[in-house]
Amino acid sequence: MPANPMTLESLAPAIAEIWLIAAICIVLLVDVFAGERRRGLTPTLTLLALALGAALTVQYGEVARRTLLFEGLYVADELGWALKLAGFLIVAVALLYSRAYLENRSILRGEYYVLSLTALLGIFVLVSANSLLTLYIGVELLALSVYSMVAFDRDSGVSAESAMKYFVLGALASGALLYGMSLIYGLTGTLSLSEIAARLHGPANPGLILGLTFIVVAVAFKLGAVPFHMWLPDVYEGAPTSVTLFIGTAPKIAYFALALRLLAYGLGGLVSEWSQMLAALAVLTLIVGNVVAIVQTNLKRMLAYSTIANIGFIVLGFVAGTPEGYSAALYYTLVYVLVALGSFGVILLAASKGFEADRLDDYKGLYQRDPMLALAMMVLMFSTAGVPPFVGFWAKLRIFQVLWESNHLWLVVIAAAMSVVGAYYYLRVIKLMYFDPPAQALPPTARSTGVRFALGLNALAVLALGLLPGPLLDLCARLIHS
Amino acid sequence: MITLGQLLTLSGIVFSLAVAGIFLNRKNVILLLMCVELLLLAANFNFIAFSRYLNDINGQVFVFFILTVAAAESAIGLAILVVLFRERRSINVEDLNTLKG
Amino acid sequence: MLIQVLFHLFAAILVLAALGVITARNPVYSALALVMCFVTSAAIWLLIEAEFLAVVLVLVYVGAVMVLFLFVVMMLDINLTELRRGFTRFAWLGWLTALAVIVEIAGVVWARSGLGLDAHRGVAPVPAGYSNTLALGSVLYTRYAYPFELAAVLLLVAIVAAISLTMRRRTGYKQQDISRQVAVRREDRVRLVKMDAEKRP
Amino acid sequence: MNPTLLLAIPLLPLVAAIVAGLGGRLIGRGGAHTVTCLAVGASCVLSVMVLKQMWWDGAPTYDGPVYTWLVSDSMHMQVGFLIDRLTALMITVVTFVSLCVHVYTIGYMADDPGYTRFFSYISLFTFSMLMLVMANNFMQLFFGWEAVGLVSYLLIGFWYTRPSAIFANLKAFIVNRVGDFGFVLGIAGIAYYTYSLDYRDAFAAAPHIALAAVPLTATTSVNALALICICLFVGAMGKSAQVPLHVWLPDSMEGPTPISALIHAATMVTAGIFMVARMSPLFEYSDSALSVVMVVGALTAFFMGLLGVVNNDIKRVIAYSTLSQLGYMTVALGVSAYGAAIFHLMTHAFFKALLFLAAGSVIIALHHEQDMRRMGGLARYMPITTVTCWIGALALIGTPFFSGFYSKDAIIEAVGESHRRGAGFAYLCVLLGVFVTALYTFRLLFLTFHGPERFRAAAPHSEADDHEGAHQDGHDDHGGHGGDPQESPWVVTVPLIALAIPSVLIGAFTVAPVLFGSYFGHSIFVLPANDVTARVGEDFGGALSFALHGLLKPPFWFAAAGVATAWLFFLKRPELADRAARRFRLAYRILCEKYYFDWFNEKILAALTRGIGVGLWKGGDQGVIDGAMVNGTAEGIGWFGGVLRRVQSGYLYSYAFWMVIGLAALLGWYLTHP
Amino acid sequence: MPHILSILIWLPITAGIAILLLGDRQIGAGRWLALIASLVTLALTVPLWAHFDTATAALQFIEKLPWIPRFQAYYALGIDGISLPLIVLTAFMTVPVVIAGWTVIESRPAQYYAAFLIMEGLMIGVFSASDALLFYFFWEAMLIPMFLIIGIWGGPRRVYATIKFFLYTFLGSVFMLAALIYMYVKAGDYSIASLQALPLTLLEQRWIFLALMLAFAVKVPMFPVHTWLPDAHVEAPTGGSVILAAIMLKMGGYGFLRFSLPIAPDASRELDLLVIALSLIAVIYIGFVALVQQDMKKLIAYSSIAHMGFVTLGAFVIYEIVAATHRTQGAGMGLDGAMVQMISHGLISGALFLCVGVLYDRVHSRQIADYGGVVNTMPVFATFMVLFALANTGLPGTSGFVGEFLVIIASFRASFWYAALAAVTLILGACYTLWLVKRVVFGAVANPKVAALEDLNPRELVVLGALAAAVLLVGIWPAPLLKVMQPTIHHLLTQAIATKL
Repeated sequence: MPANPMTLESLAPAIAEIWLIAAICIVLLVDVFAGERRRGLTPTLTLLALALGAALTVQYGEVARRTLLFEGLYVADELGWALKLAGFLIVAVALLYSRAYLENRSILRGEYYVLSLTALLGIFVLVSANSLLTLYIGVELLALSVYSMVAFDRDSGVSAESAMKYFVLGALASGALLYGMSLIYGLTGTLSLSEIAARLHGPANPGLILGLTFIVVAVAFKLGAVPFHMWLPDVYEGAPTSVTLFIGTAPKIAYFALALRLLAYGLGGLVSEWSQMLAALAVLTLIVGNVVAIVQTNLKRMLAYSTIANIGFIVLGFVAGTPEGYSAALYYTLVYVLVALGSFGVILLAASKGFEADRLDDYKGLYQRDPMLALAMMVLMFSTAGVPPFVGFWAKLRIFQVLWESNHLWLVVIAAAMSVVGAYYYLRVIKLMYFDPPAQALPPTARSTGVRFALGLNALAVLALGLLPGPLLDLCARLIHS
Repeated sequence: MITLGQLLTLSGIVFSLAVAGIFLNRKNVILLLMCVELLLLAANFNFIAFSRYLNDINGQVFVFFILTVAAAESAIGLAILVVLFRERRSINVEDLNTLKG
Repeated sequence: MLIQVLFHLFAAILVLAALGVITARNPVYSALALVMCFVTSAAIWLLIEAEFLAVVLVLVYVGAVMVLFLFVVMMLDINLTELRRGFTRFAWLGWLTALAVIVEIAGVVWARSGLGLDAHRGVAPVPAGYSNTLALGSVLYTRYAYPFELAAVLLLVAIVAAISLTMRRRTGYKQQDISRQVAVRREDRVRLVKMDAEKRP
Repeated sequence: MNPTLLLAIPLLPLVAAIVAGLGGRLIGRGGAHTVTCLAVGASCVLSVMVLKQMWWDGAPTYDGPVYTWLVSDSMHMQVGFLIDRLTALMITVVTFVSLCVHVYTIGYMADDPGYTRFFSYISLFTFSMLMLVMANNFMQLFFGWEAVGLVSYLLIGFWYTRPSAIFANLKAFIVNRVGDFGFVLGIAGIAYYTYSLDYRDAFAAAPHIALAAVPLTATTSVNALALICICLFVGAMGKSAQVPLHVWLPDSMEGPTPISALIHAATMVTAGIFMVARMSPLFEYSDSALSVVMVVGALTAFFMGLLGVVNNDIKRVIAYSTLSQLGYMTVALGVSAYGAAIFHLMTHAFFKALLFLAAGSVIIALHHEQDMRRMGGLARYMPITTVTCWIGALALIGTPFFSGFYSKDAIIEAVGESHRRGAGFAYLCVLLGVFVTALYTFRLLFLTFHGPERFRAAAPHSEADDHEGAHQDGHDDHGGHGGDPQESPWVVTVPLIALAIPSVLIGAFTVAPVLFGSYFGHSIFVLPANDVTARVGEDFGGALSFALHGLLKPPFWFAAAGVATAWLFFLKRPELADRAARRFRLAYRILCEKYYFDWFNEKILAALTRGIGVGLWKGGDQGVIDGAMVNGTAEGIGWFGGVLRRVQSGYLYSYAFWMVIGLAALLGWYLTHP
Repeated sequence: MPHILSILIWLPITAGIAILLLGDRQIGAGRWLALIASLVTLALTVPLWAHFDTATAALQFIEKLPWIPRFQAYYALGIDGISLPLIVLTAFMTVPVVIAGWTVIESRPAQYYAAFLIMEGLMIGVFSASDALLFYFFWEAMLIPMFLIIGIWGGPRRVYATIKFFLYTFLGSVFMLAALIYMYVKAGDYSIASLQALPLTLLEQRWIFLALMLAFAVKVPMFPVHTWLPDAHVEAPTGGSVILAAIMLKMGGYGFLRFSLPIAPDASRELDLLVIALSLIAVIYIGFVALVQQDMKKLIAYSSIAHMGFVTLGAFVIYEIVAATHRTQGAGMGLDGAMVQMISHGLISGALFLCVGVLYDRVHSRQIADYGGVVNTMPVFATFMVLFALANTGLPGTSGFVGEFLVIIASFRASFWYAALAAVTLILGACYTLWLVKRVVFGAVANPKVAALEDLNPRELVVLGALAAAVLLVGIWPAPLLKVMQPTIHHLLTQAIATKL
């Protein structure tokens, strides 16, 4: 371990985390002292903090090349930098979308924002982790924050139920992760991912495979791959929609990073083993996600299964086991997050006090009630279905491409068939919104201009990135290869 | 002398029992939280065993952090449990099935 | 040899206690069995010379976490008869699966080249004057400063979450706010109204 | 020969048709018939000029393109004219008959609301028919072929409110399509072997094609030329109504009478005959194809004639007669007596058009009564019609000196001379056919013009082929009933007379050059070995002696017997006919049911087709493909989703259990499969 | 004419978006904008045709801009003899659609016009893309407006129909995409030319061929993946049916010619009997099915399937011709026939659907049984209807004849039986089409609704008149059409029968 003297300059790449910890303290304190009266202060402050964080990261956080910090526990590279920026952006948008919803349900409390920020910190830690230990702490930081957020609506029984399920299963997965990490640690003698990568070569022994399997299970759980996905629909449905939005977006980046750092970088020597395992999981995930989504009646739950199905594609990117594959998975993840932001944002906007707008039937005739919302939702649904000219198409294309490059014929066939099955339930949403008359008198959708503008931009981004996918594709490739 | 194999086997048994506890238990949510603790204990066992076997302190540092996290985790778990109990007046696992399908 | 005997003794107690945790009919018994698990574990850790963690385990777990558990068990005022354990008819499948996992792990551990390490070798001998606590302490605040800070945040999360989830301010609940009482100013309470003198007739 | 002139022959009627059709409202009724009559008249004059040039001036054959229709893979498909003597004869006949019909129509359709449309149609028909006969290539031939079919379709359904009419026109088109099916295949065969659609190339290649074989299955093959010729002949069978594709022609009588005369007697139905004659250079090299042609023709000639004996609808009797006569022509083609066929075609065109127009005249006089059982004794009221009809009838039965005699006798003799396989049977048929022809022709004459006057009694309609509905819509009702029938106006009688003259004379005048002379020259090709006409012509000593000779030959006696029988059964002792009908009930019934062809087509074939359609639709499309495969897949996935959904039971322990199962499975698999 | 293809693509799309922005409130302006945009697009095809060099098979009007450098994918456009007629057809058919919806579409008219204009641009994009990825991009994007058109403005079972339509086509397309990507991985870029030049083993070709075929067969549609079409047609609004039948089906045929034959020539040769068999089944089986339909649109839809069978037959019979005669002579005729059939079917089926639309607008029924004797009250309409019906039966002198004639002639070179079975369409086509005409157009006035019908208004007259003129023009003088395609077809034939092994 090179003992670098810790200087301020050398800490610059970690500016995001440092600022975030500071921001957490500030927000917490300000919220405590602002009290009940100035309720709007915390959200605004949080958004400001995120914006400032992003600005600081842009200004100071960029690194020319991969460098290790904090005794090698932390890696600063372009990927981390970009993902952190994405994290800032996503969380900011998610919080922006959530505000009215939280207010309507009387859960607009400062703690919510603090927990969001700690979750984001967890994400950052994961994104830049270069040690099993930092990975673990990142995972837990993120997970614990999210568990609490799911249970945040104390007046909701389903929230508590889903939080409990999430918690117990998450702890089980953490246990598996730790167990696997302990074996990997024991058999390689180091916690550092770079070191592990350096020490893993030659044929794998059963001990490593044992550890690897536990780790794969844990990663699969975090991502939501079948059969470790079962928490996901319940949590998506049970959590307050704003939390669903949160869970459905930013953490995906972190779990992508988890898989990348842990499997692709750290355990890169075992790629042939884990890619086989992931292939099996991916097939199951694609099938279960798509097939079960079809029979759902709750939009949040349907989107949960849709998430599972999309996770299947992300996992397929890892199955390829090549940098191209990882960059495809990254691209898919970013695209998915962009679309998920929008989709849940639509639900948030459609909801109002006492009306969750989470049943599919609540979207009947949405076009007539709110054309703009329906249009945005349609764009997002078509994108997820993988229809050009929307960006979801390129994500799927990229996955197919890496699968071909790594000669996975059958995975291509299954993925192709399943994307057709998947198209059905996205079309169903559009059908409800556009082809059906409104069911009954529903409360009007939210009219806040700023949020609607953001949502419009979100949908527009889906289109724009679909028309000109080049830059983002290049960026993803560069990030992985850096 | 205690061999590595013995320690690992022991931890394996504890791990499995903890896991079994989670899915065999159909009544009590608190028990699930306890099983989680047991699970972490098993992992700790492994880390310490390897750490001592390899004579590498890092494993024990890891355990130190696991203990910290576990404490925080049980605090949050219990908090959720309290919320759940307040809403449902029950911590019966079999009652936790309004979300399904 | 003694160590072996002790190890097997503690190991047996640990396994039995773990079984107790998952089979006890009363959550309180489970909690106590869990305490037993931690204590025996701590003993085993002592046997393999990881003293600091053994102590911490007892302090943190037995002293804090388990107390918290028991506290919650008591606080929730759970109807214990309802929580009588009933294994269903598929329980054997669960046990079988657990057994399978044990066999898989043990198989790997004891297989000839299972780990790539000598599973029959014991723990490394410690040099004279070695202090486990010192060794841990010397890296914890230096090399592991970053995770240490993060652990702090983690605990903060636990605090914030626990409070925010469980603390309930009931509506209509009246309370004194001492700081506001103290900080009150005259202008807040008394309004001086200046009125024109009565018009002269 | 001036190509512009030639172009004008078909284009004039086309222009007239367009003018009358699109601008009908603008120019009015008078305008419409003036324009079309003038155009067709001009065409007729031009045609006669062409005929004159070809015949007397000995102008060479004209074979030239008009424009290139398309070029595909270096195969040129052109629109072009081949004008030789055969064509010249045909265009003259066509335009002449057409002109007569145009004029006749002025009177016949005077009160019809579709007057201008009708003129447009018949002009269009003239154009199409001219394109057909003037074609120098198969593409254009097919174009004309289909175009005349189209106009026939439109004209049969002219009174489109009549259910029977629109049924008949559909039937006509579809039956013709069956023929076209073969025709197109024949053309495709020609294109295959010659890589050209021009007659010239096809005819030149015929001897080579005759050596080629078309594989039908892995082991069997047929002679290419035979196949092509039979395919082409299938087309001719459709258009010229040969058994079994004849069924549309009797029904086509639903159209206005001028149409029956023009299209379904004189011109369109002879297109098949013309086509085979035109293709003589091909057919000559395939004996088997010619045998087929001959046998089909013979069957048609005899058996369709028989149907005329029992039918009571005046137009239908003539229609069956047409079928029978077309059979004669076909037989002639089959024995390589192409000239005889064309000759009969020509004479038949005149006398059959005459008969139809006469029948039309009767029908008008009786206010659209077509049932012969409600006629009789009309000779007194309609002298011109009666006389002309007699002339037509005499020509039809082949009375010596009349035009029909020359052509028909030549055919019968040619058949007698032929040694082609099946010629004996054909000879028998055509000979018996003469008797039958005479029988039904005179039955018609006697029932219509002689005997008691039955038209005053409002006899109940009992026959199935009465078309009650047809009379009720008043489209063509010429005023109220009652009063004596009157002779038709001049626009009707003049064409009758105009047609009666050639019906008598044209045979005698033209038999020498057309049949036995060298009129056709190279336009018809006969292998010397097959040249039966030459053998018949060996003892030909001029038209007069030929006719005198005919008095001694069997056909004449057969015809005379037919006339006598008709006199006995239908004029002298009508009860004999009924008794015969009862005595030979089965045969009578078969004849009344027209050999059950219609029954078979409608009850079996159409029902079967619809059954197949419904079966494939409900069973194949909706059942197997949509039901089992498409919706089945969807439902299957939905069902699967329902099952998988139940796995997500909501119970925490089940979730955990699945995770452990997954873990154990992964471990188990990868530890045992390193 | 630089960028004329881009203009052709983006002009309608821009206009569509503009109409969308104008919204339903200013639909008056929106309608005129739609009409003007479609007319201008049509007008722009005139210089396209005029400047098209008929002497070369090379792509013309080429445009190439980098699009996705990472995939070596370009915004590359260029047309040859088989794209040009289809582009003109697309531009031509959109105008009637715009006019036909003028007063009929009452709900969300702005979106209606926008959908059609955007679709026009996308379809032109499909036919002019010279980059496979761009092709696919347009190909798939076009599903969206069509999905909405059927779903929003469709009949009672529109949801079932439109989802079926979407999923069917999506299923096919996804596998085509997989095949394209596979080839990209081997070739290194997406240009159609390099995919065509890519050497492939027989095994690879076979799978690629099947994947491509799935996509194109669904679009064409071929038996047995045709069942979406009747449903989609029946439920779609008139304009939707017209575009569906006139253009979208052609994309399948175009795909076979542009992709399947040149990219997988050996597999095409090997599997040609499969395609031929399916084509012939389409002709006969579907003919029978069409016969018993009770719904006018369904009948025409089935008839479309049967007619499109000639396209696939013509395209694939070339291998059998070469196999049977050991020469290529006459094979081009099959391809010519396929192309002409596509154009002609586009005109005729579009016209027939417009005819049905005319009736539907008045009576609001598509059931044959609800009509009868329409000619009595709508003589002008009846004339058009009969004309188009006859064209549908392949009457010489109409465009319907040319393609079928060429294909039958070409088929005979391969086998007598192919020609014979194909020629069955002469009979069946006449049966179902004319029976339809008999029941709808002819006869006495069947019911008061028919009695109350009004004849064509000038708007409808112009639309049907223009189509009738086109049908007759192509029927009477197809030479210019063939001439435009000649070098391309020849080149395609060379590619198709060359071996890649």
